[in-house]
Amino acid sequence: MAGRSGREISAVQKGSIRSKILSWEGALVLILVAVNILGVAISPNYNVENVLREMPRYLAEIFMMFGMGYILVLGDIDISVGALVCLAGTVAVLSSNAGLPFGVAVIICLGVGLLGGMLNGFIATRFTELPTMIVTLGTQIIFRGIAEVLFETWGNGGGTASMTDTKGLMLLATKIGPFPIAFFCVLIVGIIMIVVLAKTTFGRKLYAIGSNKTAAYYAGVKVEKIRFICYSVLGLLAGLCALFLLTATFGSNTTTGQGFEMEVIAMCVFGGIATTGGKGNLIGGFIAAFIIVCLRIALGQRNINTQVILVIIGLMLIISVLVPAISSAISIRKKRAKA
Amino acid sequence: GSSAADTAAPAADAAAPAADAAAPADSSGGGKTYALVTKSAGNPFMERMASGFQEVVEAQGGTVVIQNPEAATPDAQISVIQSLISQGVDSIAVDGNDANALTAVLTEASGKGIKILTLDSDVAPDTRTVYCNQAGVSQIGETLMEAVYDLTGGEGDWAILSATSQATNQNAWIDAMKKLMESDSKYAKLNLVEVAYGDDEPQKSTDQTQALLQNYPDLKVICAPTTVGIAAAAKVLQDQKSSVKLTGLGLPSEMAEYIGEDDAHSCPYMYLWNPIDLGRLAGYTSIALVDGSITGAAGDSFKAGDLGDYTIEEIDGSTQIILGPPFKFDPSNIDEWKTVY
Amino acid sequence: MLLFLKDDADDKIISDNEVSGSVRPLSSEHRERREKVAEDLILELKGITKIFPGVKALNKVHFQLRRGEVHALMGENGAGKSTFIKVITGVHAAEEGQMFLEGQEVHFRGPRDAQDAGIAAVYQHPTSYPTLSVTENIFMGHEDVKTGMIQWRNMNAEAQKLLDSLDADFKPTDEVGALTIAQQQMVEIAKALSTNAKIIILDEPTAALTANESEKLYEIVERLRDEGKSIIFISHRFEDMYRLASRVTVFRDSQYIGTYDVDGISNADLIKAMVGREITDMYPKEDIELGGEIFRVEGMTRTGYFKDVSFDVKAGEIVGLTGLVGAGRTETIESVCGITKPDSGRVFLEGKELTIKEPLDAMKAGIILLPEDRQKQGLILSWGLGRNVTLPIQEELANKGFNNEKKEREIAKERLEEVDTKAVTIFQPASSLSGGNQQKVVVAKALAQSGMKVVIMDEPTKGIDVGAKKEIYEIMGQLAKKGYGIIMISSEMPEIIGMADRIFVMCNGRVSGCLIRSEVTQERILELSMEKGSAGKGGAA
Amino acid sequence: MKKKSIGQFLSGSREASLVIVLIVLLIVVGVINPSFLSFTNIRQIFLNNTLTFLMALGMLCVMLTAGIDISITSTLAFAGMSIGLLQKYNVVHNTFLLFVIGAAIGIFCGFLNGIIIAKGHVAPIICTMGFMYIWRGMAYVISNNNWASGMDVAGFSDFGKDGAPGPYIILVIAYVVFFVMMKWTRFGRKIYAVGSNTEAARVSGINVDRTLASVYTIMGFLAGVAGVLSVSIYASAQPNMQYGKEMDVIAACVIGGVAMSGGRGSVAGTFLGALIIGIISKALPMVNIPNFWQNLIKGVIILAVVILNVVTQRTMEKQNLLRREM
Ligand SMILES: Nc1ncnc2c1ncn2[C@@H]1O[C@H](COP(=O)(O)OP(=O)(O)OP(=O)(O)O)[C@@H](O)[C@H]1O
Ligand SMILES: Nc1ncnc2c1ncn2[C@@H]1O[C@H](COP(=O)(O)OP(=O)(O)OP(=O)(O)O)[C@@H](O)[C@H]1O
Ligand SMILES: [Mg+2]
Ligand SMILES: [Mg+2]
Repeated sequence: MAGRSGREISAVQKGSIRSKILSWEGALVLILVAVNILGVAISPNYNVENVLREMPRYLAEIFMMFGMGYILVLGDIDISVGALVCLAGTVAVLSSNAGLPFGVAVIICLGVGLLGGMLNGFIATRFTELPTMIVTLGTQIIFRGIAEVLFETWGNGGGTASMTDTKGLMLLATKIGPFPIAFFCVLIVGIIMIVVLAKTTFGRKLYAIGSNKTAAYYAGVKVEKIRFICYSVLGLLAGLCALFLLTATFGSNTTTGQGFEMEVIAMCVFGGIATTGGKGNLIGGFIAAFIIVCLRIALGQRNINTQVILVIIGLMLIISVLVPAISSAISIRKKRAKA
Repeated sequence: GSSAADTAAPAADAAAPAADAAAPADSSGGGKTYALVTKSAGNPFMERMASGFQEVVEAQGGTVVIQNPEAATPDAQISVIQSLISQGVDSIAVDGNDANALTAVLTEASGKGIKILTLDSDVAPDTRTVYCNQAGVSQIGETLMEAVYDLTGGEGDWAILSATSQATNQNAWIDAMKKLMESDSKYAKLNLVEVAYGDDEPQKSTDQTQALLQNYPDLKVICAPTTVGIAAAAKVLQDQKSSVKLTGLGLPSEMAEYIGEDDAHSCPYMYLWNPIDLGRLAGYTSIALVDGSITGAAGDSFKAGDLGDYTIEEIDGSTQIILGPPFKFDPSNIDEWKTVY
Repeated sequence: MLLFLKDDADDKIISDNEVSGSVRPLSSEHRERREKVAEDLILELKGITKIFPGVKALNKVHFQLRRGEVHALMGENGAGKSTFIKVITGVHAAEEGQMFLEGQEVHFRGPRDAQDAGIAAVYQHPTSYPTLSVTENIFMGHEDVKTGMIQWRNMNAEAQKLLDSLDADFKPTDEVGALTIAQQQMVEIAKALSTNAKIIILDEPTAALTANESEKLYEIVERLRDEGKSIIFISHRFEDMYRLASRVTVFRDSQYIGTYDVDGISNADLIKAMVGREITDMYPKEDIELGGEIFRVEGMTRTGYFKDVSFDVKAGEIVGLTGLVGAGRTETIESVCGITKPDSGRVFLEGKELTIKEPLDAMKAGIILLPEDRQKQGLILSWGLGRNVTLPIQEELANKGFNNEKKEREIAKERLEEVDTKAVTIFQPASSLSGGNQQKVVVAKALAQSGMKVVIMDEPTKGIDVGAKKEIYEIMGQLAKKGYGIIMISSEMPEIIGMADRIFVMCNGRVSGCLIRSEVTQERILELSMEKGSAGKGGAA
Repeated sequence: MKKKSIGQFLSGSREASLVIVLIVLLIVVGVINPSFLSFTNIRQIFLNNTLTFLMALGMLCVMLTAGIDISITSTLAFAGMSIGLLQKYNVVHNTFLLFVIGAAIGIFCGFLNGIIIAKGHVAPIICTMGFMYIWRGMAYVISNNNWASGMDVAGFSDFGKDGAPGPYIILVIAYVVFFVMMKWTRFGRKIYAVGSNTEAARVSGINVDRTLASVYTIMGFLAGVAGVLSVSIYASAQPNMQYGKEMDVIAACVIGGVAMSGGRGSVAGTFLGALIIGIISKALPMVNIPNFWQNLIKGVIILAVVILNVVTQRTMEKQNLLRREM
């Protein structure tokens, strides 16, 4: 049924394979390939086995990348997750040392993460006037503060605690072929999180909130409930991150998870998720995470100064966000030249 | 004590690039790769340690890999060690950021046939072969306690300004001092009022020092067994022209400004060991471990170039090599040392 | 994309859009007058073309403004009026065309240049600084500065003078974000006045105003004209044009259609020029058999906003809710729909009491709201039109939580065409539409919701052209015919009188009266909305 | 007109409620440890937090434009390390020249931020996150694992010595200049305008890009100066200087009432916010709270202060509504 004026509105999407390849995700795949080629070229030890062996510590962070992606799509930010990883890991270690079975310690680890996330969500949704950055800055200090108190009270003296019974952790650290279990967990969690964001009504609502919270609310989206859920999910994933980090460290200390929040946000942003909300998808973040990890591994194997690696990652971040601006500037210039 | 206590006492000339140690005849290190993992980048103590290590290994014809993790955390050290495993190095000397957090990765490295040793800060003993200790824990405790005793005149309030709360070494030394106070009646009149933590940040260390001064007006001495903390505290005391005296462990180059007997200086004397020699000792130990002349068992002995002969000992239930007693820096020798490290 | 005229336009009023470079006069008498004042053109634009990515917003349009005249600019939604004034003020750079200011050709590189040249504009969408004071809003960019220091005292005094001349009821030091939309509009006008511009452009200044406030604005504009200023006035309201303008220029579909003397043109002809077809019977209100009560609100109170508001709607009835701006209509309705929490009050649908805690509860029950502020509340501007339309119903269409994109597109296309949105595809972002077309998307979004029983429209025709207005009235009529209850909030007297079966009038947070269709007059409404003396005092605490 | 009630006074001015928080804080700490209110101690609060005080001014400008800059402490470290090394290797020893060099480095870093954010339309948090990595990394790279120590910066450190007037003078000048600039100059008001409504600012002829670029440049300038001051006050330069302290600066601004969404905030509020942060860090070691509890308590206080403010604002709004006649 065309309108009164006979005007037809097209409902056919024009997306082609070509535009898919030209998208940011396509570019990221190419960059990932390039980074791996670079790795092989510069380091004789850059092979599947070694890369997969070095990966678990980074894989733990990637769990949180998915949750952070949700939060960024909402237009929020959560800088407390690094500290939450520390707290969850600490509580898990202490409870295991107190004699609880490993399974219970795992549940406690995830539970503490979830609770921490819920606390963030609770404050962020109750006091909507507060920017989430400041809320999570507060909880960041608090989470690490609680961990410090726990170390002092029940730790191995000072700000550290290590797990005495490591059998369970060893089990989690086992490999299936060359692949660590964490790798499969990341894949499973990743696929679920990607599909939920891209294909479900829940995901669509996240984009709605991130693009225009008020309009989403007027359209019947339960804005605060969804924000609360996202913070909780991120918290749970921080617990998961803590668990898999434990398989590498067998313990935790006051510096555990330091700086993770920024690394995770960097992965998201590099993957094309805008911090202003409502933009980007997790596939990009997922590929970007592996680009960063592979790059770190490759440069690390060449014994490049770790600080120079940070400089390179910083540059990549800035250049990647500048790409849209640069390409549009070029196309405008081209158009002008034609006219 | 150490078997080479006298040779380990630093002599200024030993710090000059020891060309003679580079006798090409001894090429036991040739063709092998020896790695050193420091606590973090951007730290001169680590830099000096690394230079000693490098000098020794290169003189023996080995290849050196120095890795400074991007942050002073065990997480960052794990990444670096993983990378070294991939590269198939022959030995890794680690300055641990946490006693237990490196267990998994070091076990993995040992499994790949890499010799693991520690220096400066130890890790769990069963994950490494031997620990190159700068000085025995109780030795440091005794030395510092004696200094506090001396500076307070035997009685009164004193405080400790430490690094972070999880710093393994500092915690061990502080424990040793506390035990000594309890067990030795000589220190009965000394009153340890507080252990403050400056987290090795100048600003926090400053706040903490000022708070100590304000909270305890009768405070006589602050002991800071950490290089960052002692420098911050020294500046606070000296700027305020406080009568409180300072001692502890510090780098001569950082502390030269504050060392002096008179009231214009806040620190009459302090202690440290020679980080260059510590690195060199670790270098010799690495080479000996890789070429099989030692296995890391107690009783093994080897020649550490011009540092002399060392024997691995069983101390506090783990195998260690002790560099020597801490060295005292006072106005008489500070000028000589401040340019060395 | 151009819309071609199907009916041959009457040559007498619709120019054929040749590029003749001048305006086709209407009669010999006018031709003489035109020649006489030809030298007195203060502003002239020739052959202006402006292209947005994918849209030609202006296609070789002309415009002439005489010194001291009020010149109305009219046209359908999306005709390019707002774009045109942004070209004049240098916000947009035109691709083609020339602009002459007092005979001299000028090229503005940015809004600054236009300001310096004596052109001030009040834009369609408010360009105020919500966190800043009224004074700052007025003087931003041309502060009173002495030796580098801003003279706040002088500026506040100056601002007070301007506000006094506008009869404003707020202070120069008030924060603009806390003012009502109408008050913000006044600040915008004060801002334009403060520059001492020769040319003042007002883009739909009356869209958010009630009759009373519009009247105030008319007086101001007349005064300015008498002071010798030249004014371009954009509006979709015919009253505005008749009241103020001496000439009117019409754009349609990015094209220049013609310029006419207001005295010499009939309403019907003008409409025809604007929409390209005739519109008869503006208010297609059918008398339909009313059913029983479908919706009732009892004793709604929200402290500080409204008190003890009760009203009811019958099936098939269109209920109008009117009053002065700030009377609390929007607030009441928002509480009814669960957007804000009322302190007390009950809502009955088909005799059953509802508990509405959040918007979704109301929507599920069949109460659909078209919010007042389409850009902030109604649309996600960065999204495509289709997604906007199906946002509230995506859950219904979804298959076990997974979006049913195909179905969504079909529905979106259908609904958008039903309200005759001027768009190319359902994927284009809502931000690329003109204000009126955005409103149509909001309507389409409401229509897409199945199971509706009561439709509440808050200022549904705000900023909409005559053609679209009539379409929306027709949609309202159809909905009523289907037996839905309709509540229409409006500040526009003619439409509320034309369309409503019953009219509830609100004043200062309370319902001050209810009028039935047969007894309604403009005067009665005004009387009720001003009851109890001074209205609009609520804000000042 | 009748006099304003206390409630109205509080809701009307954000600064007033901050002053109350401040007084409560001072009373609580003062009762627990009377020496807290001594002159020396109060003087030291300012000295120890000079960097926070100084950079909070820049952060105010940045946040007024709805931006954020998390690269400031990296810029600080890069500038500080640079001038530390210049002294260590005996290139420059003149205090004034060192300040000029540090400031120039800061301006350069800030300008890069500004130009990328303004012209590249990059989200500020992302751009500055990139530079956070870059400048911190560069500080490490140039330091080559060395510090500039007390001995290296000998004469220079007298400037920031406890008791020397230098840092206070800089603070006073900075606050006076910014107070005047933000309130009485066109440039200051432009910053507010850009943050309050960017589109409106553009339409009313304000050069938004230039304003944004200058705001980040100012931030960089202050971070550079802070880097120089830091070397002077702590008599050392380390590449990890002030790591993570950007959050203190942001917290100071938010506590001081600067809205992260832009357009709202004042120099006075910023001052009070920074003062509250300074008092918290100075007071915690002085009120006999065990070390391990200090971070926890700091976090709780920060969160409590911002939440308390929201709650009071809400109550006051409700009060105002009640007063409205219907
Ligand atoms: N920034 C923009 N980008 C792309 N297209 C635009 C932009 N601004 C306007 N347009 C398009 O230009 C055309 C003219 O829009 P304009 O806002 O000038 O219409 P208008 O006559 O003012 O309509 P209304 O009466 O609804 O305000 C519309 O088709 C609109 O979609
Ligand atoms: N943000 C706000 N802050 C304080 N008071 C407000 C605010 N918004 C509205 N008000 C007040 O609430 C009352 C009702 O305003 P509301 O906008 O609901 O009126 P309305 O009748 O719907 O008029 P409009 O035609 O503007 O929609 C007015 O007294 C107004 O001053
Ligand atoms: Mg318009
Ligand atoms: Mg309204």
